[in-house]
Amino acid sequence: MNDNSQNVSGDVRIGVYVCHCGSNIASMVDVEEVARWAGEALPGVVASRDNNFMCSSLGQEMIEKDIKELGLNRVVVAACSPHLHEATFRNACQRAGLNPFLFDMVSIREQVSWVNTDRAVATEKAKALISGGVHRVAYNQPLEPIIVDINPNVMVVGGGIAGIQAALEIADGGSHVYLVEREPSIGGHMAQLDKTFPTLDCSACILTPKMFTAGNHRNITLLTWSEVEKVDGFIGNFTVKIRKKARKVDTDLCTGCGLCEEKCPKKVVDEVFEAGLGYRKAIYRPFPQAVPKFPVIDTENCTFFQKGTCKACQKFCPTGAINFDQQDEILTVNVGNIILATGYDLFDSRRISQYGYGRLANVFSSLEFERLSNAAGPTGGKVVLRDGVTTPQSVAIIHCVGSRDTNYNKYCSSICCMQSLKFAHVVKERTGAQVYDFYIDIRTPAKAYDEFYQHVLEENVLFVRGKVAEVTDAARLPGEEGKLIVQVEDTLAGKQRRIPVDMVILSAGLEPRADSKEVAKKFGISCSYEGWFIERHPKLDPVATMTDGIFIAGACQGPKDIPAAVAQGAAAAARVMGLVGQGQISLEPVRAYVNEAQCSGCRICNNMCPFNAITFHEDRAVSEINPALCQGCGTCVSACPAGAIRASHFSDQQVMAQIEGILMIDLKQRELVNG
Amino acid sequence: MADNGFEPVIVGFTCNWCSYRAADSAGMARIKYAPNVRLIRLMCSGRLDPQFVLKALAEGADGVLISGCHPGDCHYVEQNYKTIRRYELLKKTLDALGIEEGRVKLVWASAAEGAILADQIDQMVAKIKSLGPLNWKARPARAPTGKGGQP
Amino acid sequence: MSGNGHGKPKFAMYWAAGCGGCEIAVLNIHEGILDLDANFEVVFWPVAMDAKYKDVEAMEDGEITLCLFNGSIRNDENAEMAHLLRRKSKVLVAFGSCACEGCIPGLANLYSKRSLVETAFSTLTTDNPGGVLPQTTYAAPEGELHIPTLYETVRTLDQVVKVDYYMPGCPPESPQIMSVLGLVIQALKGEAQLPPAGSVIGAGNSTVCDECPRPRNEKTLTVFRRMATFQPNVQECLLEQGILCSGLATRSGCKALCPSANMPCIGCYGPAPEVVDQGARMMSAIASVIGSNDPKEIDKIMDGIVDPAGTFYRFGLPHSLLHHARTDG
Amino acid sequence: MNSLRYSYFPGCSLEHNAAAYHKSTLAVARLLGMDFEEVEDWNCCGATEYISLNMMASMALIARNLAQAAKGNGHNPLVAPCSACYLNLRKCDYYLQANPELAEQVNTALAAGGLSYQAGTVKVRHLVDVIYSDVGCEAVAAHVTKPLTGLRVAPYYGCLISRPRLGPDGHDTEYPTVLDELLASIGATVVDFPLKTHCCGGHMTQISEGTGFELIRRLVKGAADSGADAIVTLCPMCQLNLDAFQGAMNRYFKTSYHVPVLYFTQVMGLAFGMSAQEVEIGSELVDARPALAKIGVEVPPAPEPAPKRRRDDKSLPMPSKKRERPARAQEAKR
Repeated sequence: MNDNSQNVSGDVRIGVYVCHCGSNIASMVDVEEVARWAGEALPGVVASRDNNFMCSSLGQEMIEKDIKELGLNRVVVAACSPHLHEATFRNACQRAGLNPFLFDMVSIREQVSWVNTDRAVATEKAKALISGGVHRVAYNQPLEPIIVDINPNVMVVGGGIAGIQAALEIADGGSHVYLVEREPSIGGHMAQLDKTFPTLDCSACILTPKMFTAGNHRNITLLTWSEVEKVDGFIGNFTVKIRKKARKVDTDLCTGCGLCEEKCPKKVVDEVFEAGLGYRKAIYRPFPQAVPKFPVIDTENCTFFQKGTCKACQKFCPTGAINFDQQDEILTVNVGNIILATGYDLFDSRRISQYGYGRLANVFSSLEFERLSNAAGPTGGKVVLRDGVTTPQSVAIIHCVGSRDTNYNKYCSSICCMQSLKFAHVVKERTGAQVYDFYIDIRTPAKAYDEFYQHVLEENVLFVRGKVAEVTDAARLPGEEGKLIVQVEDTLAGKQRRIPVDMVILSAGLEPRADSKEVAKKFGISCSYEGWFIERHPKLDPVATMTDGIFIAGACQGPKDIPAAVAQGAAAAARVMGLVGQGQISLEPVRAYVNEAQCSGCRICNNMCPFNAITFHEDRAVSEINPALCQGCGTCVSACPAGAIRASHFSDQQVMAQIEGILMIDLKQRELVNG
Repeated sequence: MADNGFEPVIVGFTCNWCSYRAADSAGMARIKYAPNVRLIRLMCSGRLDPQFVLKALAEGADGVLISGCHPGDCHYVEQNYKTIRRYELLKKTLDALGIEEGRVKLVWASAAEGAILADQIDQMVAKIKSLGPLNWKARPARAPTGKGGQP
Repeated sequence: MSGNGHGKPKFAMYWAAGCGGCEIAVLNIHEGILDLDANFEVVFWPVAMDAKYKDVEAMEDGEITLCLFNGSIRNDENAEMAHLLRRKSKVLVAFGSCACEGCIPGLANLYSKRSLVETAFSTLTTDNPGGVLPQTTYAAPEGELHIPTLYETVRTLDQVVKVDYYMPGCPPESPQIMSVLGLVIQALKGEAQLPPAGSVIGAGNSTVCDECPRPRNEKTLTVFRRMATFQPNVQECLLEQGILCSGLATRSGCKALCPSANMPCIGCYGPAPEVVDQGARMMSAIASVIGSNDPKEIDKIMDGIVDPAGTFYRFGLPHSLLHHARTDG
Repeated sequence: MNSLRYSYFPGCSLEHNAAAYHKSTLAVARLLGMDFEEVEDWNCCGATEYISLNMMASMALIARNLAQAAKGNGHNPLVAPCSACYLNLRKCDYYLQANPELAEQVNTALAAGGLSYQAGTVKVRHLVDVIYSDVGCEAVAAHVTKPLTGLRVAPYYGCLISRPRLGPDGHDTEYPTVLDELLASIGATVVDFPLKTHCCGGHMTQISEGTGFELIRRLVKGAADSGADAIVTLCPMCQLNLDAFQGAMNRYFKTSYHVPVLYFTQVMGLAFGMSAQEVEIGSELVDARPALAKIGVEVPPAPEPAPKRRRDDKSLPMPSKKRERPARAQEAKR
């Protein structure tokens, strides 16, 4: 009745290999004793050996030899964490003709020798864990990788510099790219910047050629003013629904002459591109070099859409491109891989109320300052106070606003030090004002960054190490009247300082996009607590995600500067092109599957899967799992009340046997129940 | 309450992406913690079938640790919320079956939180030491051998 | 019912700790009972005919061809008979939920023996002024008398002796009994083959939902309701209406009788194949579709599940992984 | 609206120097339909430095109040108008929750008086928080009959209510606006007062006069610079420092600031149409009459204090300043 007690089919012949890891394991675990014991006490073990380094070629050859000579059909290696060497030993098994999934690994280094202080206790724990592994492996089944074809088309979401770079690399490589951007133009945050550190090249000068190329590449379909609605499918075969929002401008007719913008009577504060520091019209392109060149009508502010009259743009448009009746369109595209490069949001400095942003006129956010100092910005690049005319005589730049602060974000936003140094330089250059930089630590680790810092130091910018307590207009001392006073503890001098200045720039941190969690859900990837997308491995797989076929690049993964974002865009593109080049891919066969005969169609599992791998067939009243979509988490397996869903490589039998094994109950005298 | 040499055995279920890696990080950082927990790797805490917990308790474990990624951080997007739901119901049922709260514990640990996992394990071991052995295997009452006495 | 059966295969049926419903279910096969009589010699069936234990003891080992054993093992008499019938029977069938799973008597495993006895003999409604508790031995003038000794816990038949087949249900449905008897008769004639030992017979291989006519949807539960206070819609899945219907975790075979009568399945056919612990499965499935991610709110929703142990283990506590509750007795 | 039933902890200040706060609080609360039930037999809130000498004893002292409150209507929030009382009570509850060992010791102490307290039972809240959150600005505005139109006020919170973060849930601790909004709702012109959470000097006037006066000067100057007619506060300690020491501070710095300091409940009372006496205007030392005259509030002149009798030849001599140590004691010491 109890299927768990079912016997393993056939003759199980297990080889156990216990690693010394030099002295890493052997100094705390009696490895020889463990190996001897495993050979004698554990069921099904026909060979049990120890070796100084199992991962060495000698160690691996030992396994291969035993498989061939002793006819082993299961292998257990007790050594380091499987996250280090599982692949190594699986390969060894495969070389000897044993299905790699008939191998299991037990961690007696990370979980035993490195965390214990008593040799006897550690040795016992090692035995228990190995017993668990041996009991489990008896139920391991041979598995074959899952092969799927890759559609060569690719979608890139986000038209900032990371997305543009990724799209260009892929398009140059010959695959077709759908580049989807939410705003009317590609360019992202980089298009808003004035200069780029540390070389101080003009941001627009280096970005616009790339934007132009992306806009005109034959392999790139540019979908601006568009958003992804829904993603279905799996690596190699995604189906994506994209909402192309109505521009109210017929792009086939529009020449991008800009007359409509000129004639539009409605002026609106531009909260996006101008960061609230400038104006745009109700029909607008965010900036003159916008790609594509077509404007959009902001229907919430357009006089015609709000009041029903005006139509100035339509009257003046020389090509009749204005189309007030245009509706949103839903496009469906098929792609094999997706790169997310959705960028970041700037930390809202209003949240740190003591810095006065939003209350004190001459406190500026970093993006505001970028626009202020940008030659194409609202002041034509003149650095002035909010009155629009006065040149500041003294400027304070506050680092780490909203970063490295337990009240807001604990992480370092990584770009703010260099950005602040750049601001200091620009202020000096444009105004000659005295500049104070308030920092916690200066972090300038990349190429030519620290040299830039030294250069700014030489420009006589004054650096005060300390977290600013407040920015206030409450004058206390002579000379403070009419100024903004920066109250700070100078931690190098051990003094409280009050520094009166004309202007304060807050070097605000980077935050995940406000909707990053919904986006992550839409694409079936995971997010950190803050909302940064999580890479597959923080070091060795930085642009892949847990979901096959979905890659991430740029600041959506975490704060980063332009060079890093570009590198990630290119890296993600390379990963995608690698897959496209293969044509097909084999997936790890750790999957759930439904035994249809036992499925009663109760539909408990139907909303268990965030990857939409489970479909219900009304006709047969059974649920089915698409193995290419399934990621193998096993949640539906444990939800299935009928036991109809099974987990390959993590079956109930395997886990139950492992429990019995680590509790070593088979080894004790088992009490048989009898009355 | 007295620590009369009782060393509990705790079965720990870990998620492949967070808590198992947290155990890896604890090891790499050489953080020492109580040896009483023996970990089993699952792909996700969502794979944790209440049967596994009951099995472990029935087969002699004094406690069961369930661990996974922090809510919101699940590597499979949202599966650890299902773990929370199952854990809450399991707790209620175990309570009705006379198994003290604290013997089965849900703990979140990200891959970087080796120290947190180790600390949670230490706390749990201390708690279970104070609760004493569960000893389920010895409990299923046998038939009294002799006749006589109360029914 | 006997008399002309010599030379025919021998049939026995025994009623241990249970309600007797299984016995009625067998009689409920109507004319089918004549087939039984035609093909078997009934040698031991206390409810239907007079027989003594010593008659069974006198039989050869393995003399009884088919023994349907119903009821769980509550006391030493039940156990003694289980051992005896095991020895004397070729095919021993755990017949009905009590023998298979422990069933309703198995709910006693939520309490200690001591508290059960005390409750039974000392509640306010018990007329027992002297507080007398029954003794298992009594020295009467005629000699020492014994009554069976209660065990600490209720056990299933297979926790006491080896069982050849399991036939679940409280009671097993009559058509299923007919078909099993028919199969055995055919097998005895060499016209059919019996399933492998240890199999579940007279039941389906999926769950009650498979036989339930109600349409089903994706589930998200935010409230639990009790039948006493709620009239469920006949057209909708009971669980989706918040009624704790165990059909999804219960082996099929009953033709979804209860849900068809607008009552929830209570789980008498035991766990589905591959499932070890019916209660754990039910818990996991229900919890998985609770419509909240907030522990506090989840807890509040689950407060609607009155008596979780009794609900999820209504039929299967003795056969579950934990077998019993932890009691102070 | 929620039922507005609260336990009420006046604290020692409200019985003495802040009697105006007490009186106006009760008057305003009654009008707003808030039901305050004074905690029975309350004792010192523990607003001393004793906490750093003996944590257990000081917490037991404070917890006795919580236990008393819990004994009555423990489910009602406990309202303290005094920021120090509020902070101490809330801090104590927080510490007891965070430290079960301390809670056990404290309960052992409480048991001697037949009391016990389960940490977390009583929700401690400040008066301004309950008026703002439970009554709400709209309801407050609805009661206004004489809006304070034209009166420029500087809202002053002080430090105890805003920091540490145990403070009112969800309110900005660095630049709170609760009081600003309340004052605006009764028609006052609220000036942007950047010093609103800065230090009032605390006990500094008693320890280091110069330091204390400087802290007071900053606040008074700040309010005067912003053109405020009055500072409106919610803390007896702040009121005391800014009001009672404003004269001394002026003499110290040779300045001549004159900014009256009122409790928010006093100005709310005025806006609700109460008379100056009802909210005890006139008890302040920096005369509020000129400011209030701006909005037409008439304040009766304070009664002339009875003239002190000068010493004359009928008076008896004072004891001498220095007392000679008795010779015998000195001997013995040697």
